[in-house]
Formats: sequence, structure tokens, C-alpha cells
Amino acid sequence: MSELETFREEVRQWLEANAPQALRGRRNDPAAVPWGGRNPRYAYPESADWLERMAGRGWTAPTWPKEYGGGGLSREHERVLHQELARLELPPGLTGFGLSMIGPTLLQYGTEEQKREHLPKITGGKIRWCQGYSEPDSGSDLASLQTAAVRDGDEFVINGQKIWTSGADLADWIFMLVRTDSSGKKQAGITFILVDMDDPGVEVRPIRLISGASPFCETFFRDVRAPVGNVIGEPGDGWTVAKALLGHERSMIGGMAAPRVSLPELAAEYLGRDEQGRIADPVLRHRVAQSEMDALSFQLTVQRNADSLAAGHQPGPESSMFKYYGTELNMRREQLMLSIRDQQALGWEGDGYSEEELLQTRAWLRSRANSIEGGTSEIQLNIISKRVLGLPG
Amino acid sequence: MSELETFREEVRQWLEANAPQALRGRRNDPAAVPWGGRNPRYAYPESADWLERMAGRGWTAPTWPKEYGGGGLSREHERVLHQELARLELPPGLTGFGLSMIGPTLLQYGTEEQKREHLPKITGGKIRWCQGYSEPDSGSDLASLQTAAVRDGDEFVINGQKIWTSGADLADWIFMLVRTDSSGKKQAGITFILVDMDDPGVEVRPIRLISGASPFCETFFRDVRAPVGNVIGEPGDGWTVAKALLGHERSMIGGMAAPRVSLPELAAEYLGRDEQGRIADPVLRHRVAQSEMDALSFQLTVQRNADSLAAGHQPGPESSMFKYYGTELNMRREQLMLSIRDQQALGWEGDGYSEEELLQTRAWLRSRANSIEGGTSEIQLNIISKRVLGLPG
Amino acid sequence: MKLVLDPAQAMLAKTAADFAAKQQPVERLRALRDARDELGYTPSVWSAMADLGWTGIPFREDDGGLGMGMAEVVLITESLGRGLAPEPYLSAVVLAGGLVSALGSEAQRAAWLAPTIDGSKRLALAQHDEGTRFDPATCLSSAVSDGDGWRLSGRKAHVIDGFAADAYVVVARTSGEQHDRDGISLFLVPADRAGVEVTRQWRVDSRNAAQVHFADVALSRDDLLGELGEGLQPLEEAIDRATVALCGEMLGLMREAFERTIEYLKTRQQFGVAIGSFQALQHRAAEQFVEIELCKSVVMAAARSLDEVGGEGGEPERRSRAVAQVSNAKARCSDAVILVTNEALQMHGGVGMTDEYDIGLFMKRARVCELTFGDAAFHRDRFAAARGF
Amino acid sequence: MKLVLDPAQAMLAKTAADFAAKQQPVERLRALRDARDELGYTPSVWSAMADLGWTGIPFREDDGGLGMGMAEVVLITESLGRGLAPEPYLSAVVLAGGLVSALGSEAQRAAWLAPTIDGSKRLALAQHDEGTRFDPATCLSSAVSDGDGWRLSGRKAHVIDGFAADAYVVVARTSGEQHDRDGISLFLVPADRAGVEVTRQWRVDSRNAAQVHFADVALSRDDLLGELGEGLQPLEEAIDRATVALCGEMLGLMREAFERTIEYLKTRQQFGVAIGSFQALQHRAAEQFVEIELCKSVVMAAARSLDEVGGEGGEPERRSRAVAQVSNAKARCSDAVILVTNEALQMHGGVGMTDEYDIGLFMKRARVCELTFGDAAFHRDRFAAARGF
Repeated sequence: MSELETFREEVRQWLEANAPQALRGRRNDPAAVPWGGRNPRYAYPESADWLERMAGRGWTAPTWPKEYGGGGLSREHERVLHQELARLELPPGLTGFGLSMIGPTLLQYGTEEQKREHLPKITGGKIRWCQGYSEPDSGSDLASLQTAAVRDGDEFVINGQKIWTSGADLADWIFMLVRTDSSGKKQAGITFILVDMDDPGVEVRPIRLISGASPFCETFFRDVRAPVGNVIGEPGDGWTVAKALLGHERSMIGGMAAPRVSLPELAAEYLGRDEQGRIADPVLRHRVAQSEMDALSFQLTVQRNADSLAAGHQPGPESSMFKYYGTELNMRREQLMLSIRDQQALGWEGDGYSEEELLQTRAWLRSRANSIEGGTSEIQLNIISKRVLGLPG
Repeated sequence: MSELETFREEVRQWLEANAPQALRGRRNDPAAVPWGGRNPRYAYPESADWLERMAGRGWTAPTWPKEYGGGGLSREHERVLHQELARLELPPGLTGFGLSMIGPTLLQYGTEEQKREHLPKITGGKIRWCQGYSEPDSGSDLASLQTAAVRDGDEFVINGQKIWTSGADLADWIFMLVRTDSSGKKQAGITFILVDMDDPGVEVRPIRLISGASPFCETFFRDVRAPVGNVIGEPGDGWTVAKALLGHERSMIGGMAAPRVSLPELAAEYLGRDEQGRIADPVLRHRVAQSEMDALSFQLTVQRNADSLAAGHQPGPESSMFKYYGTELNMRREQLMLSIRDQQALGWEGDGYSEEELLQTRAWLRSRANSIEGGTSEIQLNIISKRVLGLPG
Repeated sequence: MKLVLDPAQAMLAKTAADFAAKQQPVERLRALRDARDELGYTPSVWSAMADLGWTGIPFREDDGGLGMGMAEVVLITESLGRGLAPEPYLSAVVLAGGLVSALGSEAQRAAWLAPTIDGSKRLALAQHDEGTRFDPATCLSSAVSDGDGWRLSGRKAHVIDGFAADAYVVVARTSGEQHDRDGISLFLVPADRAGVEVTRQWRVDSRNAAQVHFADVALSRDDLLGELGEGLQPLEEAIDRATVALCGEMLGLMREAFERTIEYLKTRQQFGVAIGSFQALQHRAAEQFVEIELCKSVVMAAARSLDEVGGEGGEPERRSRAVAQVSNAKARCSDAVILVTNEALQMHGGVGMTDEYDIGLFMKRARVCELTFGDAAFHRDRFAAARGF
Repeated sequence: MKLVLDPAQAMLAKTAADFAAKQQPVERLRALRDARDELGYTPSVWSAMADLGWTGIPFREDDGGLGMGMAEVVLITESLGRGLAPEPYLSAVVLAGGLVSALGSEAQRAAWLAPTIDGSKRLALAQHDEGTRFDPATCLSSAVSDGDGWRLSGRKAHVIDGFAADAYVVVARTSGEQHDRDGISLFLVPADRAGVEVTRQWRVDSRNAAQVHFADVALSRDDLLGELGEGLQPLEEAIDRATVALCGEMLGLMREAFERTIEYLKTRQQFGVAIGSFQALQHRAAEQFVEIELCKSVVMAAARSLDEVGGEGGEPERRSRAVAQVSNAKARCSDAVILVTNEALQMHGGVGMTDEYDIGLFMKRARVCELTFGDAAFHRDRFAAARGF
């Protein structure tokens, strides 16, 4: 038996022994995935135990080094772990911006001390993170940010406002960009810093979106203090760190295209089938096929990229492409579902609509943000045209 | 009987008496429309007589003043004339850039002497005109043109090269833009001038296009002389005249969307009909409907514009819109015809294809120039965004 | 058919625009929504519209109306659309009122048209059966003969402005199969008739909509509207008029959303310049401008085509031409209103996604308009059928 | 299935690219066109390709081939597509050669495969009946039983590289109705057989194509290729392989056209700057880049899916998955190649419209590829059917 197969066997046995029955089959239930933090919320009480057991094996961050609470696994071993989790339809032990964004950034740019301080708290689900990048006047023009951090002895004193801080109302710490110097080019003078949101100068106000939900916040900073040791990279060199991190974010948002429901089944349910068992409306059938083919092509491209990296090829500018196409695809797909459900897709609440139909309305409205958050589609196209194609200006 | 109906009766009787039998029913046959000129070519010998009779009534240019060879008709009377020509499916007496482009420009900007000199030769089909605007290095950036005209006594001496001079190989005179001053802003220093192509310094080389046809030429000028009196407007003020004329050109090209064949009938012929008599392929039927609806909407917008002008409202920036949408529409329509004819749309010559199918291939290739000639689609969108919407930059 | 406003129409359009703007409809809509107002519109504004004569526009003069046509109606709905005004003009006046005007007995017209015109009572059309897609010929509700009258049973949904209406024009089958064109009848049923149950539907646009259930409701001959079993054609004609009125609303909506976006492009600064100076956005804005210009033409043409056909159905060929114009307008406006509101949101960036900002309200209403009376695909197919392919 | 080239494949791709570029195929195509060359390709280049072993790639080693698969074939066709190389690789090797390899008797394989591989003889597939749209199950040609053999009659058109071929694999019905899946047979018919008449077709891409008419051609049992009446499935499988090979060609074509356009955008000056600095063009270029990246993935996946199914049809479920991948690739490449070549022409402006400039040749070939083996709409429908909807 190959080493990988031995590992698979080991994982399988461990999962059988340790995975809570209540969570099996809940892989696609977002509520079953804990975000951790100082005041964790669990839709299923078993999630607390599941997080603890997974973190104990280092499998909340399978490929991170063991000394920081990771699993120390290779990409191949990680894939086996995911396959076995999928086999039992188990949710991961933990999710969040600690694992997907600040963790990888710390691994790349953090000092040894910073890694030892923060990474184990991430993998253990002890601290929940949020991101402080955008400001009201600096949307796509991120580098024009104005939130100021002034050095005072061993500390920076931070004043200003961030917006679109996703989950800030539930987070414990924030990684953010601040301006420590406004004398030079706007990209210079930006510093990447970690801030404990327990500071009384931090105020968080959720923003209500058109979907009715409030996943984002405005976050205000009034004389908030953070030690100089919380700076990642050098002071004034935050733009480099930020760009690397944006890559992680884009991949994450672009990857959201994973379908909630099967479009062909949805279409057959709402439109019926003809004598040959095909979706009855040939024009909508065509649109469904187009959407399914786009999704397949996108998924194959993600796979090709992963296979290419695994074969040792240099990474390219994939994150912009994936962010752009994945989100546009998802938005088109949501709109197609409106066409399929017709007027049943227009419900907001109350009688006359199934639960799934009401979720649809909100999901469609939520999807409109996909092409804006994490760098607009326009910004991604700018990046492709300039950095990849080398077009001037 | 209203005055307009009296006129209709008069037109009808005159047409019955004067319109050659050979030309009746040939309204949509491009070969049946003469372009006139010093060395006219007639596919149908009757066209010479038809031109002479129509010109005699001033009906080659129905709304131009009578003193310049026009008909002196109102727009309403002109419409009646067109309706009566259409009733017998008669082609117009004459076509060409004299009537559509330089004529209206002379009426607007020409001196009395220039009008008396040139307009009657246009309406009589004696002189065929072409346009000299673009140069190899000034495509969309028309104002960067370099063909130089240097004053020498009562004449300008012209040196340079024009490109995309439509029909220059068959034309007698050219109206062109030359640079008389290169000291200031590039739009200043441009002069609009009329040149007799009999000058030995004029050399014309047809350009072969991807469609195999050569409707355009390169035209070279070596010490070509034109009297100062041939300048339209003031020397150095040619850009104003040119822009007005571009409006005429755009309307003309955008108006080309008039269908050669009926799309629904073509689709039914190639795809068959279902039991209800509908085009058998529902997805293509949908595309045909979309195209027909786009054409209808465009035609209604042209009509709305005409009705608005007739009601005394100010003209807007319609020409850019019509140029843009009309040509895009035509190009999409040509492509749709390829989808309908499938592999039968791929013929170049010889066996295996009907005459209509071979024409289709060429028409599709020809249509690709629509969004380039007369100001690219991109230029039209620039004009709309800046002049109509007032967007900056 | 001339595609230009005559002076009287131009004046009506201006009055309507001024009045609509003065009523601050977007703010009202937001307040009504936040208060979960079940009526969903402002009765005093509705009265004021009646006082201006708008509610009488399409009705015959001998019924107390102004005897105008769809050319005038779309001027009103365009103004309403600009401000997302939630008043029940489309449902009460054009749709249900139009059917009573076209088909009503003297008694029915006397009882309902005057109160519709003065705004004191409100009609609604109960057409769409639960579980069906939009198609006037599809009818699941039934009225079964019973002595001298009928017993009506059916479950209607998506009834526009159906909550707290005073009476319903109800579409029910009195003979034939589910999709037959014959056998559909219309009844005028007061809302307080025993067996009528109305439930408010809360939709994404926060406007008044309802489920209306009829449980074995007793109908008399006096409740029948028009001829027994011949309701489909007048129903389709009324829906065509309402569809064009809705196109007017969509046109107003997209124009307003577009103008707000252009204004935003001129003022919002990024990278040291107004974002409206970015050519990629400029070209997309110009394309929307062209689409809106086309929409102006098709709405005007559709309204005037219906006016030319006239009220009594007209000859079949003219009617087909009008149907093609109506479906052309609905398909084009549906596509354009989605394009323009999607682009409005995208170009506004993050703020456009917030509930606090108005642009999201435009997008929500745009979707409801798009899917009401058949979406663009439905109307492309209907256009093709009307043109014989 | 891994979506990455292994080192041997990467080397093959490089060799192919270098060789193809060295042959200056665009210039050759232009010269062949201007000379009205009836063959439409250069025999010496074809021989050189055979010498490189390309013609043997998909054939079994015991037939003298290299025993590789579609993963390697698409590397060759991509190189050919980059330069519009007009050599008959698709038709002779993948399509007709593939059928003889899959179905041929020992005698047939011995007679035809070695000459195909060494380039001395050329096979072509006569499949498409005049007056039909592409669909392998549609067959008007017939072979009527006659003694121990058959009499073949039919009029084939759009026969790829059909002029001056040495033999044809002919699709003809031996039983059943026009659209039946059963009853289609394949025959291997030498071009010099009495009753075979070949006419050169001149198409927009200037490549070799022909009408091939069979007038009561006598066939013997030895001419039958595969099982009587069971030709449709192997035919569809061969067309699937050829479709993927054609996708490889389209990928090469669009990459080359796109790279030339990007280069033009960087050099062409207007308004005092390179036109590539205009954001509207930049965004359109970026969108094309994404489309091309997607095409790279789908072509690779389709080729590898076919290789995984293997030559003998494979189990139905796997076969369906492969069909979905093939149709996905063809639909996507068809749309993308039109997008990219249309945009190439537009961005080149006037010069792109001239015959003298190469870009028009790319657009012309793109259209032929788009409509060969079914267009995007055909393959979207086929994808849906393969996925069970």
C-alpha cells in the first residue's frame, strides 16, 4: 500500500471514530461550519467538539507547519483528507479570514514571534479575524486610504474609518492598512498592522445591505493603540503585504461559484420535462446548458492551475482571472435562477413562497456584491490588461 | 383633395408616363441605381434616360432648392415622391456621395458661387464625388492628418496620401481635408477643399478587401493644384465643416441596416417549419426574433427622430447613435445569417453554393467594415459619452 | 402613427413629472416599507392623482373619463416609474378598470367606474393561478354552473395591488380544458363576498401584492363581466394595455437610475479623477444611453399602435401588428431595465449595495417589472408568433 | 485526469510549434490561394510532417503508429492552427485514418494505414450529405444490397480535404429511415472506383474541400468498414476525436490572432498614444484573455477524457461524460474563436479589412472551424442531452 493510501486509511479510521454523527451529511450547510473566536457561536453544539478534535490533529490548517498548529501535510495529503471529509459529507472543522487570509500572509511575511503568537490561535479557532482595507473615499483606489497611525513610543495611535469590514461585529482582531506617512507616493507610507478590537476606541456599526443582511460593517478608530511589534513587514511597506493578501481574497471570492442547487434539476422542477425527459422550454434549457458549461470550464481552469502549480510551474496572475470570472459566473447563474423561478423568485418574506424561494431572492441580491467586493471586476480587468498583457498606461 | 394628394396624383401620372418599364421592380437591385459622373456606367441602359428625366424634374435631390437643380420639395412632398417610387418599385434616379455628403455640406457652408458651380452637376449626375479624409496614420484620430496644402498664389499645392477613399477609382472630384497650418492645435490648421481628380498628380490604387471586392482606394497627391476658391468655409476652419459632413456619413452608414432578405423566411427555408408553421429550431427562432426586434426598434427610433425634427425640435447627437447601433445591428444580422445557412454560408465561388449563398459570404465579410468606416464604433461611443452624457476626460 | 408628443401631451408629461417629483415617492416607498404598511401606498397621494384627472385618462367621456389613450397613459406611468411611486395606477385604472370599461354592463360601469375615477374605490385583477407561469390562456380557477349562477373556486397569486382592494375582476374557467382559448370567463366580485380570502404578499419591491383565494364563492349572473366563455380576448387586450403602461414605468425607472448613475460617475473620485473619465465605464454608459433611446421609441410606438387598433379588438391584422409592437416593447424594456439597474449598482460600487442608498430599490422594482406579464423570452416568442414565424 | 503537460508532451508541443513556424504557413496559404492551387496544401510539408512522426501519433504501434492519444494530437493541431497550416492532418489522420484504425480489417489496415502514416496516400471522410445540416445520424446516401455487395449512391458535400484524396470512408445507409441510429454503414472506397466523381469546393478559408458524388458505385464485401449497419457509434466517436483536434486548431488560431492584436495595440499610435492604453480596449482584451484561458482548459480536458474512455467505446457513463467534455470544448472554442477574431479585426481597424493583411485570413478560417462538426448551439444542446437534461 502506498504511503498516501496508508494515510487515507488512517484518516478514514480517525474520522469514523471522531466525527460527530450530527455533522455528517452537513457539508453544504454553512451554519455547520464554525468561525471560532472569543465568543464562538455554534448552530450545532457538536461543532465545538469537532473543531477541538480537528484542531488537535492540526487539520483545521492541514498544510501549515505543525509548530504553528497546522497539520504539516503535503498538498497531496491534504487532498486525501478533503476527499475523506467529503466521503462522510463532513464540514471542515473551522473557517474564517484567519485561515484564508491573515494566516497565509503571516506565514509569508510574519516574524517568527508573530507566527508563534497568532497562528496557533487561528488554527485553534480561538481568535476570529476581520479585514480593514477599504475606506469610504478609497474604494477601488485602495492606496488612497487615509486612516492615520502616528507613532507614540512603542505604539501606533490609530484614527480613522474603515468600511466593508466583513464580520467586524463578530471579530476579535483586525488586520488593517494604515497611513504612517503621507509625504510620498500614495502606495508608499502604508503600513500593515494587527489590532486587537477590544480597544475601547474601536466602534463597529453593521451596514444593512439590499439583501436585508448585514455581513459588512463600518468600523471607526478613535485613538486606538497597537504595539509597534504588531506591524507585518516594515512600516511603510504595507502595500506589498496587502497585495499578496488580496490574491488570497480574490481566490476565495472567485471560488464561491460552487453551486448551491443543481440548475438542470431546478429548471426541470419549475418548467417540466418534455416527452424525451428534457427541460421543456428549449430556450431556457439552452441558457442552463450555457451556465453549466461555463461552470465546468471555470472548474477545469481552476484544476489546470492547481495541477500546473503541483507540477512545479510558476504561479501566474490567476487570482484576478478567477475573481473576475468566478464572480461574473455566479451572478449570471443567480439571474438565470430568477428566470427559471419566474414570479416565485420575487418573494421577500411571508406566505406564497417556499423557504428555498425566499433564500433565492436574498442570494441573488447578495450576489450583486460579488463583482464589487475584493476588488471590482473593473479592477481585475485592469490588472489583467496591464500586468498580464502588458498593455500601457 | 388636399394639396399633398394633388401632388401625389401628379407624381403618379408623371411616373407612369416616364419611368422605364425595364427599371420597374428593380428598387432593391443595387446595379439599377446609377452613380453618374463623367464616364457613367449603366447596368441597364434605361438608367441613363431615367436619370435625365428625374434630374429634369429636380427629383434626384427632391428637397434641394430649385435654383441648384433640386426639386424644391418639402419633407412631406418628398415622402410622397418616395412612396410613389416605391409603389412601382422604382430605383432612385441617382445615388452617390455628391447627393448624400458634399451636396448637403455645400448647401450649409458653400458660397453662392460654389453652390451654383457644383450643385447642378451633382443633381444632374454629371460629376461623381469621393471623400478624402483618412490617412494611413490617422484612422480614428482623424485630426492628426498630414496631407499638406501650401498656398502658391491663387492656388493650393497638395502633397500627401489619403486612404479608404471610397470609389476614388471611379470618381471625378474629391472633397478632402488638408493641413494648411501645423503650428497650433491639431484641429486648427485643417482646410476643407474640393479637388478635380483629372490633375495628373492624382494617383489612385484600389485596395483589395477580405471580401475580395475593392470599394476603397489609396489616393496619392503629388503637387496637385486646386484654386483657393475651392476651399469650403475659411482656410484653417475645415474641421467644423468636416464634422458636419461626418454626421451625413454616419447617418448613411447606420441606415444601411435595411434588410436585403427576410430573416424569418430565410430561417424557415433553411431550418424548416414545425407543425404550427413556426421556424423549427426554437433557439434560432429566438435569435431571429431578437434580430427582427432590434431592427424594428432601430427603425422606430429613426422615425421618432425624423418626426421630432419635423415637429421643429432641435436635432440631437443622433448621428453617432444611429451609426453605432445601425452598423452593430447589421453585423449581428449578417452573422445570424451564417448560423442559419450553416456550412452553406462558407462558399467563396464555384460549385456547391447558390448565387445568394455566395453573395452572403461576401456581404458578411463586407459588413465587418461597418463598425470601422465613417468613425469606428469606439469613436461613436466616445462621442456619446462626452458630448451627450457630458462625461469628463 | 407619429412618434412625437403633441403639445397637449408634452404638457401632461411635464405636469406628471412635476407632481411625481413633489411627492418624493422614493422616500415614501422606503417609509411605507420600513413601517410594513400593508396598503403599500399613500391614500392621500392617490386622491391627489385622481384630483389631477389621471385616473380618468383612459376612460370614455360618458363614463366620466377623459377619453384619452395609451399615448397619454404611458406619460403618467413613466413619471411614476421615475420615482418608484407605489400608487395603484396600473392595476386599478389600466388593468381592472380597463376591463370594466370595455366589458361592463351599465350597472357594473355605474357602480365601479365613477369610484375608480374619483379614487374612492379600487379594483384589482385576479388572474394568475398559483403554481402556473404567466400565460393568460392558462386558467386553473373554475366557476361551475349552479342554478342561475356559478360557484367560483380558485387560488390566485401575484395579484397586483390585490391587498385591500374593493373588488376583483376574476379570471375563471366556465368550460374547456386548462389551456383552451375558449371557455374563460371574467367575473366582477366584491372583496367582501363570502368565501373570498385575501393574504398580503411581501415581495422584493415592497409594493402591494396579494394572494386571493376563492372558496366556493357564489356568483350571480350580475357578477359576470362580458360574455360567458369569451373572456380571453378582452383579457389579453387589457393585459396588453397594462403591459405597455408597465413599459412606461420601466422607461421612467431606467431613465432615473441612469441619470443618477451618470451624476455619480461625474462626482465620485478615485485615483484622483472622476470615475466617469474611465473609458471602459464611458463606453458602457454610452451603450446604455442607446438602449434607453430605443426604449423611448418602442414604448411610444406600442402605445400608439394600441390606440390605433382601438378598444373593440380591431381587425386581426392590425391587432397582430399591435401585439408585435407590445411584445417588442416589453422584451426590450425588460432587458434594458435589468441592464441599466445592474450597471447602476456596479458603477455605484459598495454604496449601491447598501440598503440606505436608493439605487437598490430601483433594481428590486426592475426585477418585478421584468417578470410581470411575461419576461423578455416570453415576449420574443410572442413577437415571432405575431409575425407568423 | 491531470490537466498539465508531462515533459514528453511539453517537448512535442515545442517541436511542433518550432516546425510549424518555420514553414511560414500563413504565407504558404496565401500563395496557394492566389495560385488557386487545387490541392490547397504543400505536399513537401506534408511529407515533412510525416517524417516527424506526427501522422503516426494516434495509431497503434502494431499498425506502425506511435500509440499516443488525443492529448498529443491537440498539441499538433494547436501548432497548425497558429499558422493556419493547410495540411490535411485532421481529415487524413484523425478522422478517416482513425476510422480505418478502429474498424478496419487486417487487409484494410495493411493497405491504408502504412501509407497514411508515411504520407504517401491520403484518406478522407465523406459524411455530410448535400442539403442536410450537420448530424451524424442524418444519412441520405444509400448502399443497396446487390448480390454479394452493394450499389452506393449519394451526394456528399463539405468533404474536408476531399479533393485528390486516394480513398474515401463513405457513410451510407444500408437499412432504416433517414434519421435512424441503426442501419448506417461505413465503406472504404478508392477514389478511382467507377462512378466516383469529385469536384473541388472553393470555400472562404481557401482550404481543400470537395463535393464527392457516388453514382451507383459497385461495392464488395471487402469494401465494408466495420459491422454492417453499426457504423454510427464508431463514426460519432471518430467525429468526437476530430472535433477535439479541431478545437486544438481553434485554440492555436485564437491565441495567434490575439497575440498579434495585443502587439498591434502596443504599437499603433492614435491621439498621440498607443491605442492599447485606451481602457475600453484593455477591458475587452482582458475578457478575451480569460476566454482563451478557459479554452486551454476545456481542450485539454476534452482530449484527456477521450483518452480515458479508450478506443472501444468505453462504458456508457464514461462515454457520456466524455461527450459532455467534447461538446463543452467545441461550443466554447467556437464562440471564443469568433469573439477573438472579430475583435482582432475591429481593433486592427481599417488595415484588418484589407486582403493584404493576415488577420482576415484568421477570421475566415475561424468561421469554417465554427461551423464544422456542429456549431456552438448544436453542442450546447448535445451537452445538455449528455448530462440528462
